[in-house]
Amino acid sequence: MIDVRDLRRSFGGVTALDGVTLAVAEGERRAIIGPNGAGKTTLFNILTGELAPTGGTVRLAGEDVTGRRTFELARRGLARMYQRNELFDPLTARENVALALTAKAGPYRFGGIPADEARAADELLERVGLAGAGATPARALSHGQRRQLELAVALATAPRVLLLDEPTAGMSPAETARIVELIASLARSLTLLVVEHDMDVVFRLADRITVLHEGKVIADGTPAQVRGDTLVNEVYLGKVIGVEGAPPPRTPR
Amino acid sequence: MSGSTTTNELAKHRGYTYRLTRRQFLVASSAAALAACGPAATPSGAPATTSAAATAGKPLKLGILLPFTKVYAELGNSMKRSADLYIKSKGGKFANRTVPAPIYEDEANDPQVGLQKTQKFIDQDQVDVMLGIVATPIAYAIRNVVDSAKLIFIETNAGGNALTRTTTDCKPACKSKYIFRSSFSSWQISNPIGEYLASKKGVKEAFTFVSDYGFGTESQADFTAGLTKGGGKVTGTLKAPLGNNDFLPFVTQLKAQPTKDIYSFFSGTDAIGYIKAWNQLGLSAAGYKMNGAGFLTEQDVLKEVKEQAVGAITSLFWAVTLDNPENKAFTDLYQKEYNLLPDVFAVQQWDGMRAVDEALQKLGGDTSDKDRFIRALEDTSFKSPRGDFAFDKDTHNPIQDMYIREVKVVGGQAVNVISDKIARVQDPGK
Amino acid sequence: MSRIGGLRPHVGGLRPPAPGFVALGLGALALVTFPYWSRDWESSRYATTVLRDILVFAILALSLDLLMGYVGLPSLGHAAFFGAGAYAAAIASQRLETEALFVTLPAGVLVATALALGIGLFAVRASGIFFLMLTLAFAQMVFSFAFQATDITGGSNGFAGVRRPDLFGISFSAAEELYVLVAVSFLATAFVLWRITRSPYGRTLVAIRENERRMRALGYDTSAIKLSAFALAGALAGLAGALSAYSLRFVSANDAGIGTSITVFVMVLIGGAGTLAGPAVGAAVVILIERVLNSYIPFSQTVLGVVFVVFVLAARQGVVGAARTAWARARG
Amino acid sequence: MSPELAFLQALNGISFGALLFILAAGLSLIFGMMDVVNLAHGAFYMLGAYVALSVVRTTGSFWVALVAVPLALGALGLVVEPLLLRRLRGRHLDQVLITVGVALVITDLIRLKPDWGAEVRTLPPPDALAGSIAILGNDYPVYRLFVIAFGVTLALSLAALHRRSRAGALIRAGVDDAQMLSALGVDTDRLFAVTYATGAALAGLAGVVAAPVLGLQPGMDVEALVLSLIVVVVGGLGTLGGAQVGAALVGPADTFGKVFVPQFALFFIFAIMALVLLLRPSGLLGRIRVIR
Repeated sequence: MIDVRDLRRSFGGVTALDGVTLAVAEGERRAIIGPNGAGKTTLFNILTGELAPTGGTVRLAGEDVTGRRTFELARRGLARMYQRNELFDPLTARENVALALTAKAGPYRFGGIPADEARAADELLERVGLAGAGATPARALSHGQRRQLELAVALATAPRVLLLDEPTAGMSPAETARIVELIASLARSLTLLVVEHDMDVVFRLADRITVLHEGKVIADGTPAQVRGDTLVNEVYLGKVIGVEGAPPPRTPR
Repeated sequence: MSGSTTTNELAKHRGYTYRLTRRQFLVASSAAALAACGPAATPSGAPATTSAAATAGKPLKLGILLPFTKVYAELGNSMKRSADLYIKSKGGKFANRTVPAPIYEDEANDPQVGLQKTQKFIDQDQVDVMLGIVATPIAYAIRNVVDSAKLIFIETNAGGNALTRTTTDCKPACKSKYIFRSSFSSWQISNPIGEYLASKKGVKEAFTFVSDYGFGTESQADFTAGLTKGGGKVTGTLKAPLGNNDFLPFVTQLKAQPTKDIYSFFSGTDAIGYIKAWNQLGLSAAGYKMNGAGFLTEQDVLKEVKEQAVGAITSLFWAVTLDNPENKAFTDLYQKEYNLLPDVFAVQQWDGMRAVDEALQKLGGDTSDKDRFIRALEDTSFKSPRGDFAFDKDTHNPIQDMYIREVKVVGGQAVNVISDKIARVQDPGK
Repeated sequence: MSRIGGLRPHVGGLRPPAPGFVALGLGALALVTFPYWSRDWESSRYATTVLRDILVFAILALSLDLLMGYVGLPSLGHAAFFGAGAYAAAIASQRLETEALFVTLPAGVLVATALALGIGLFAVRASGIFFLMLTLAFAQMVFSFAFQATDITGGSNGFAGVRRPDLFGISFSAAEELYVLVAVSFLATAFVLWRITRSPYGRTLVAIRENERRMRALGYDTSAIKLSAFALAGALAGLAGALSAYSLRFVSANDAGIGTSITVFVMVLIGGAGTLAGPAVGAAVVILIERVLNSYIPFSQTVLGVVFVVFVLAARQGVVGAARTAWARARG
Repeated sequence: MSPELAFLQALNGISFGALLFILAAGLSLIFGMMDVVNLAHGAFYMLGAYVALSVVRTTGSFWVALVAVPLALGALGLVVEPLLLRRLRGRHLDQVLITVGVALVITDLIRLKPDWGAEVRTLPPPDALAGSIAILGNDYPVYRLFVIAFGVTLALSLAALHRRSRAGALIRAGVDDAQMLSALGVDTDRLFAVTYATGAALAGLAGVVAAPVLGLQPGMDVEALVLSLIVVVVGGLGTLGGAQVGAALVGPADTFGKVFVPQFALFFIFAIMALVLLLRPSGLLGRIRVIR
């Protein structure tokens, strides 16, 4: 489904990605881990088209989409759940979802707002556990609820691939458990790509794990293989356990 | 510098809604309607229609539209002083009509504003006579409004030829039975000097450099016609945009072409910028001679450039040093009242007021019959500070003498000294 | 907590005419027939002219509000399209020797739209303050072209003698009939925008204002949508320009100048960006300050400046926005 | 066009470019540091020119004005920023709108002040710089050479302040994360007030230096604002270097526009801007990421 070959990206002198190659099959659930500054967010930004790569190619379901813009990728079934909540604050939860639902129908519709749209939105809200919250403005929801709404909005575009950027960041253990179960319960036809620091979540969700370090892939395999890989332990697991919950890297300016 | 702003601060505020309930729309639109009718509710002074009976004794309402803001504000103030002084000098009465303080409005150098204020004079104030307007574009803009409202209007500055001529389908403007002019037409201050330089001063070749707008282009064409008639030839032309910020590039080009006699039309800041650049690049020393229409070296410019303009030859129908009894009396009266020297704009406004006054004397103050009022104005002629003044019967443009002036330093002050006179100059327009 | 910003999705189709709609209809009728029922007032004709100009500027303010209030694109160069519409209508009626409304008005609207598309291509890719600066600079470009292209636009002399239109025999040359044309156009514009802001397209615009990055991630080509809104706003501004040309029978470069852009920006802000009634109220307030107050005090521009600062500081949602919040709070 | 004429016109272009930089410096500083387009920039420039006129009238010295006027405008900036802009911290667009109101008030008050009023005036350059000197056998105004020298020194000193000094770094950081900066014990309020005051002072300085060339008349504020905007937009937003590059390009280009296309001189300067934006959407050195 996703085929990345020799992807490069540098900001001035700093090389963020130094030849990353990655293949994710359809329906597979891939986790990407690595210390801060390993290039995870840069990779995500390139995959979603918000950043143009300086080298290498990206293929989505066989089609070369290198350098395509965000909305072109979105229309090809690539959805993203952001690390920081990116919602339409004054709009109600139902409207947030409705906007994603009707994205395919296009914006240039000048009639009234169709009635069935509300029903479809409510169904999705129910799916993510926000049954009664349809009429509440997004800004009025709790942090956990906003993450659930974030997921509902991502699912509303009926994606083929879902990129999850640290879905459990800043969540309480109870909220983390609920969101992880939600993600786990997603249809197996949906390909998942997850960036996550919390190793329990990684091992719970991932079929395979890719480990990034200083812009390069240093390991790629099943959770068991990666857990046993000496290089990974020395470079990554050794360091991370010591520094739990380090602040996420800032998007380069 | 933060990256591209994703959400926009403008709309992120509480109580910010973008849909409209029926009630709000109703409240707002009726509020807008009522707010606008505010002025209507206030009763205005004069009765709606003037009675056909003699209007003797009824106050004569004057509406004067002048610039009190933007770039020509100084001219507006000077003309207001002159208008007020004239009324005061006549003890506030023209013939048997008392003349209350005129209604002044600001043309703000914007044709839209000029139109709105003229409409106010017509609908709201219902003035008997309108005077004023400095900028030609505004005079052209209100021409149709004044003509269709049959409002007698004395143009006291704007010199665009079209205002007092017949033009093809009245573009950009054309003469009107109700419009008179007490100032000049650009032809009058540009053509005679062309003919004079060629025939009397032996100028065989001239180069023209003017301000790139309606007035400047007209003056360039009229000068060229005059020079050619006198046997001379214009070797080239150059234009600088109105309100040009840097004259060096243009004056450098002047110095790079051979023709020594330069004719220019600039006024206000452009005239100042041009004369300073002329001086900085030493054109006089290099044998170039500056000629132009009177406004190039009028008081508002001379007080800033002073002796830098020495030697400039210009043509205008007046100069502060013009020695005739009327000019002496006017200059003394003006200086006594405001301790300022009057400028040509003050003279134009003064003569405009005088024309109305003279016409009222003939009519015994009865302005009820517009056509008789117009004929009275057409027959008006008097001794003005500029010399003999009379209206051309069919174009309503003034017939007046033109003076050739040269800037000299007299008593430590740079002044336009009169060196010659061209009598009874009449605009060729029909 | 008062309802904030949510688009209340009303179920399709209009409900039976509630009393509000009847009142709205009467209000609109009163507005359109103003010159006739006020004829016997002393300065009815002057009031008609002032109200006509308020409505022309209200249309312009509504079109800017679509950009400023809904899509969140603050433009300080909106007069460029107002001027373009005015010139196009005037030149069309001159060059094609016709007064037909269905020729000159569309000409004004189309030229303004084309100009909006041209400038929009540059401008919509930027946002916030950079967008503001670009629109200001491009509008000055239109102003200087109008000021210097003497043989097309009449240059600094302006374009005099614009012929008032007629439509299938109805002549709009009389002040009353022209007023009706302006009032009807205002109501039509308000209705169109009222429909648009409640449609999915309107909701999309608001969502782009709220979070353009998210909208792109959902598959919306936000640059194209912003360009469409920019062109639509340009078209309506062109309509206002054409109506202004008919009203004053004159077009000058100042119509596309920075002064007009700032005036209409102040109108939308004082009235209430993001509301439909706001721009109309703002137009009335500013024109009354600029025109009526100006005849009585010399420092009317200072008053306008101070009022504007107060609104930016204290009542950022403008008259209508503040009234709506107070009304909602009063209703509890 | 003889080489001598070409050289003279080039000199005209460079001096006009230097003038544009002096004009735009204040706007660029405030925008680069505070993410605010100070639309009162033209009004501050105009006020500076008229204050200079009064100072020259009373003290008879241009140089006194050159020092006094920036201080006066800086003081005004120290009042305007805390009084109006501070209340809108973080709401950059509202801060821009406030400056529109400030501009409307200042320009109207200048018109109303008796001895300033609306008369057309000029600020005489100091006697030392009033004359002309011969260059390639042609007289050339000394003052225009002074403008070039002044512009270059101003550019160098601002660049030094901007890059190397602690204040420059602090201000740039402040724009991004005022809370974090104040958490480090830096008084951001004072910092932004000083920045705005410096921008206003630079506008005043431009008023003194540019007035002898551009003259004093109503409408000079809009002209100065538009010219500064073009320079900042062309040069690229967010960097002070942008204004230098912008002025260096726009100045000569505008002058040659006046030479080759005089009938469209006004329009030509915008055509340059549009061309630059076509090639580089965020200006020559712009750092604003324009949406892909």
